[in-house]
Amino acid sequence: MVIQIILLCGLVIFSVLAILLKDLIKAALSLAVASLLLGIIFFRLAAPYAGVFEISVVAGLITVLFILTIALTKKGDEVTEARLVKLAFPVFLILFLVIDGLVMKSLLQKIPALPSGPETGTFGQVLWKQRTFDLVAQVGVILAGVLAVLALFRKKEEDRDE
Amino acid sequence: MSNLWFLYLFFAALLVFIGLYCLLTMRNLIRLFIAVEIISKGVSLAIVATGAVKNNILLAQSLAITYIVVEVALVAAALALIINIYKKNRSLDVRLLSKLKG
Amino acid sequence: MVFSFIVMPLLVAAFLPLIGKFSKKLLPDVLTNAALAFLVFNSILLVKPVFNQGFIVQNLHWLGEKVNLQVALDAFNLFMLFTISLVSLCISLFSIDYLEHYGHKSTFYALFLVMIAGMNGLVLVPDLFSVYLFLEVAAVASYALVAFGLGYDELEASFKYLMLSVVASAFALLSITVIFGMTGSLNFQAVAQGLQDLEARLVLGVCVAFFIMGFGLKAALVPFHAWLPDAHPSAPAPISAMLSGLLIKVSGIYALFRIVYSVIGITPALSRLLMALGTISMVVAALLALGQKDIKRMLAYSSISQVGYIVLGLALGTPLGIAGALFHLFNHAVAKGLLFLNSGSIQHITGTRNLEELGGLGKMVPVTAGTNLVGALSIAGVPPLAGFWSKLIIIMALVQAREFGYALVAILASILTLWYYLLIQRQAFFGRVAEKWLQVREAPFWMSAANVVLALVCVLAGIFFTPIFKTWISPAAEALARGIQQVLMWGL
Amino acid sequence: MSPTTLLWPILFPAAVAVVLLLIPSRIRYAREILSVMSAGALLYLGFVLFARRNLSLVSDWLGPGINFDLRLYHFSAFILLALSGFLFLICLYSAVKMKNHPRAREYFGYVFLAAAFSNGAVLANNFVLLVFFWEALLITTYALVTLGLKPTSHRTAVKSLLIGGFCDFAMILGIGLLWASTGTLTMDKIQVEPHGLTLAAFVLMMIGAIGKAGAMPFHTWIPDAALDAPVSFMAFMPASFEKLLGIYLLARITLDFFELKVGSGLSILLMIIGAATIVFAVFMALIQKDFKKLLSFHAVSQVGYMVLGVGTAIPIGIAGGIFHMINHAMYKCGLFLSSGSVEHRTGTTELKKLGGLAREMPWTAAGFAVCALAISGVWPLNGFVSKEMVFHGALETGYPIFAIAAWVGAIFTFASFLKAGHSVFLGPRSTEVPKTRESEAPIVLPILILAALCITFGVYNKLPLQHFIQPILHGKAEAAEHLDFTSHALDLFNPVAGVSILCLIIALGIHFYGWNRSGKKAYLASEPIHNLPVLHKLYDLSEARFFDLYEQGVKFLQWLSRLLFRFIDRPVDYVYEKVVTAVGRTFTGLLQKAHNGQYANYLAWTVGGLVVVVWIILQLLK
Repeated sequence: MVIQIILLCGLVIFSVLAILLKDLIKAALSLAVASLLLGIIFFRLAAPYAGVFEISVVAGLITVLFILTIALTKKGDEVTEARLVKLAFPVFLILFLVIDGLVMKSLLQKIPALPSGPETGTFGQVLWKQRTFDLVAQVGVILAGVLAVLALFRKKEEDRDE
Repeated sequence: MSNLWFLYLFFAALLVFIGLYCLLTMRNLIRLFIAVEIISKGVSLAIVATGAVKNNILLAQSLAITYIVVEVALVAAALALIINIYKKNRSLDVRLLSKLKG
Repeated sequence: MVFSFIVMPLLVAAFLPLIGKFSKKLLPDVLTNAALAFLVFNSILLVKPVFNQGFIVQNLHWLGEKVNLQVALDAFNLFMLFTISLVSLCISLFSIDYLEHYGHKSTFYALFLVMIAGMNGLVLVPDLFSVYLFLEVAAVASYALVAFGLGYDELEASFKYLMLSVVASAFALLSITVIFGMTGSLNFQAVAQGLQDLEARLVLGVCVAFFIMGFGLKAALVPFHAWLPDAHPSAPAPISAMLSGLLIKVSGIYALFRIVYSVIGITPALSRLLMALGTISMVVAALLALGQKDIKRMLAYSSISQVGYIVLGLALGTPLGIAGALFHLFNHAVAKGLLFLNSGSIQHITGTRNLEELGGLGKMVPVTAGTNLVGALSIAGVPPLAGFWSKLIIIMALVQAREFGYALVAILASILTLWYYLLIQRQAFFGRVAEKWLQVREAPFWMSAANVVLALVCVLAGIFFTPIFKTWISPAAEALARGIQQVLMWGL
Repeated sequence: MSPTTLLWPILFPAAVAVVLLLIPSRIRYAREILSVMSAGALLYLGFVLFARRNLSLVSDWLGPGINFDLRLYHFSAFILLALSGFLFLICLYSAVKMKNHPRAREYFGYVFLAAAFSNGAVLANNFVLLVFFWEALLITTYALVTLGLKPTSHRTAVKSLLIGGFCDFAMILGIGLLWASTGTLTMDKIQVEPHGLTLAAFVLMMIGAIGKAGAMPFHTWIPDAALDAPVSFMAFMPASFEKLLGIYLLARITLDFFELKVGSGLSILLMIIGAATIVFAVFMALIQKDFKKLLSFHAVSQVGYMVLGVGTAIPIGIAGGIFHMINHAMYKCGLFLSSGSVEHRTGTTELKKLGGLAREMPWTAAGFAVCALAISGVWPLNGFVSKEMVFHGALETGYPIFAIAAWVGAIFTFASFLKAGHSVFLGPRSTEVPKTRESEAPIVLPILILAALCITFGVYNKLPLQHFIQPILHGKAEAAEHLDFTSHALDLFNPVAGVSILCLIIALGIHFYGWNRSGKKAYLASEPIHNLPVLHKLYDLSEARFFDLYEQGVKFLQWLSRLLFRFIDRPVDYVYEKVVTAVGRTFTGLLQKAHNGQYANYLAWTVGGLVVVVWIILQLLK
């Protein structure tokens, strides 16, 4: 339990770093570390496949995509964030921590839930048989993503007349 | 077991807040998208934790995986957009993206 | 086959980029239009079985194993499927000529079809998480399509659209997660059953708020509307028509009200809240539309305003209100599709969308002008066009429910609507022909043809309003309203 | 005759409208011939239906209670006949007058469309159906006004649309209330006592009816349209069609739907509106310098008589009001057409530029004279008969003030028509317009037909009163079993007629004294009324008495009419032009400023919206 909380705190800290670090590469890397921690949390929550996906795809592939983009856009003007925004962040964070804590505490025993027995079957059966529609949708999403990249990086055949 | 759920939801809400704060105040397009990623981490944490706490982990796991796939497609589309915007603008400042108004 | 509504566009979309390598124009055109025509035909074929049995359930057996590909099709779904197929067929006909100067037709059509598959899937699945997924399928495709022109405006609009809707759908998904946690299930029926047994007003209230934000942003309800007036005008005309005509209705209104009616259950308080949101959208957007110079931006604000009408009618919850709203949904899909296509024709003809530069085009391009007039009058609610009837029914339903205040606002907003549509008519089509437009020629064949077909639908739906209303709209409204009785009030 | 015949008066003109819109302009005369012939056919149909009277067509339509329900009975048959008659005359007239109009094709199409909608509104026996046709008329009015092709035409058209829209909106609300309280939408099933909710319904529906008829304060677009719209439109819509429809509905409201009691508050309200409309509009008419504008203010003023008559709730008053409606439609149509004839030949309608045209345009002048005398209520024309009936009715209610207001109106009506006729057709020949000649036959003919009808309806008032008016009232209003208004209709020797004639004489005096004072010498011998010996003597006698009153009165009247113009007429206009549009523009501007294109701003709205929605839901849960 304690390890879990430490992991969660680490996740939050690296997320905060990801938005506060000035260097975008470092920010992307701390996002990757946060993903890694999230993956470990998934493992510990008995969701190994999700953990593997999180680590390989999000911490790996998406980070690579981010770094690629940062590299491609490096030559432009540096966009500096306002100092006030960064300075004010801890204040807001603490404020939200308090609100969040109070809300969750007040909800603590209030959310009723149906009792649920242990699941049957294996992960594969659930994914393939119970959530088949999601697989179809996944195909659609992947197709959409690929086509979006194709469309956005196409060479223009001719210039549009504005 | 139920109290544990609120612990995870607490952290998920925290992540969503961090992302929203960045989206609302910061300027760099790439950083904004990092913020979106943080929000989606919060969401996937909530999904898996809910499944784990409520004895539904197999189902929640498959949802989380599907959600990650969606995330990848979104990242691809969004980063492609950002690169295209950079090509036009030579800048990543979100404040410059205010030509359409009124 | 019900599954063909999802599988068919996806299959064609998967092969189009390959086909595009050796046939740049002809094959993509033919394939896309054939696929969509097939879907229209298919939805008409399904009418009889669905109406005879009330609903049909289909299971797909795949590789000899039973998998969970179950769809339940009732009159409401079918009505949505038919609307989607019909309008998107007209839009793809229009694209044949319009897309000439964008290039990369095959990619365009593939994205277009993925978007349709996403919408069809969203309409068909009886599962909360799948609703979210198909919504994302349609959304990802639409981000790319909005930016398809790769101009500055397109990219800016697409980026804002993407960033706002990602946040919104994250909230919707959080809400779905919490409901999943409470009931341990995602299927509409099981969740509704589970929620009946639970006493969870507080949490459910917050969940509903998240849904209202998540799907309300897709439906562009004020104050979640800010992306729409950027994204819809910037997109290529067929996509504007698609987004305004269908996407906001399917991924916003359909999703929100399906969940509210069939899963959570509508209550008087919730209905009041949604009615207030609808009314605010109606009025604010109508006022904003008045101040626009760009035709497409005006049309975009008008979409927000009309969505307000639909939400008002659906949220009212009386059978007449729901029926009126659904009919208005259909009419608005057709007429706004027509108007956006038409603005594409105008841009194709003159190269501008600025109302102040246009003038007197009516004489030069009678087909474009005439169809525009039909669409505008239909949305503005002028008899005997279809839009008049649907607005009349919504207002009558409000009066019947003794909501005189809302009825008053709805009528005033429709006067505003008429006002800004007359502005378009006067500035673009009437009056003297400006010097520079003396040489313009009518839009190419397929563009005009698509306009004429949609205008005919507007007129015919108005004239044969009674049979259409009785055979199509009322059963759909009943199917939606049945959700109310199924689900126990959760006491809000 | 099968009930489906009732669809003909609606579908036939609609079909003709479509055909007219499709006929290319290149085929010469096709449009004119088709429109005149189909108007003739409609007129015939009107006669046939009038002879047949009772028909009813009911079929399912929108849902329970909302049927497609048409009903023909004596009242609607009478209005239907009158509508088709006017349509025929207007078509005949427009065939020449509008021939070279650049958008004549649309003009004819819209005219027939308007006819279709009007017929539908008259035949409708279900409120929803009525509203449908009633609203549709707004659009044709809008379209027809824009066909004036003046720079301000569009503005006026929008004004007519908004004012009409407001009135119709009131009517819809009224119908909604009526529906809520009676539970039916079928018109001939409704009969309620006006109190509480139904009282509000009555007032709202009344606004719809008198707004269509153009009574104060919903009239402001009509004088504007006089200058901005084609003149035949003025004769078509505000002068005849809208009056017929508006008063038809008003009569239905007061006779059928609600039982209006003599001396009840509602009756007084109607009479006040009527009297105010008569007086204010006629004062404004008096100072007009344009022929058409003068006529248009009279079109407003005369509505007052009808509203006053119907509002008395006394059989003779109601009959007078309805009779005045058909009379007014005839002579005002004739007057507008004759002003159009003058405009057709001289190109202007400004009184200052015209003069002495009677010699060159004798038929137009004669038609104008008859119609002008009829509107002024000169014996034995139809205007006399109907005005007398209204006076009688007003006196019988026990509130003589309304009769006095009506008489005051009569004085200045006549005075202003003397001024108009005098300056256009009589006096020295104006040098500002070149020599001209009489208009073509199709223009003159309708004017003369209308003038002849004015005489016929006056002299043989038995014909309209017995066949058209009395059946409407039969058994409706109190003690109306034995109706006979014809016996003393043309009776000169009773006090009411005496006062009316006195009014005319006063008007004459006012006119000639003013004319004399304004520096023009010598009476014109050709002035027909002036030469009547009795009137002349009376005029001489009354001259001395009125000397002082006039000297101060003219100034007072001019001041008063300017005052009324500024404080009644203009504010209504001001509210429309400044307040409504400016407020709209400010709101729109503010909202547009709020959409500043910044992503963070939009996201803030979204998140803020979420917070507000959560808050509201939590409040609702408590």
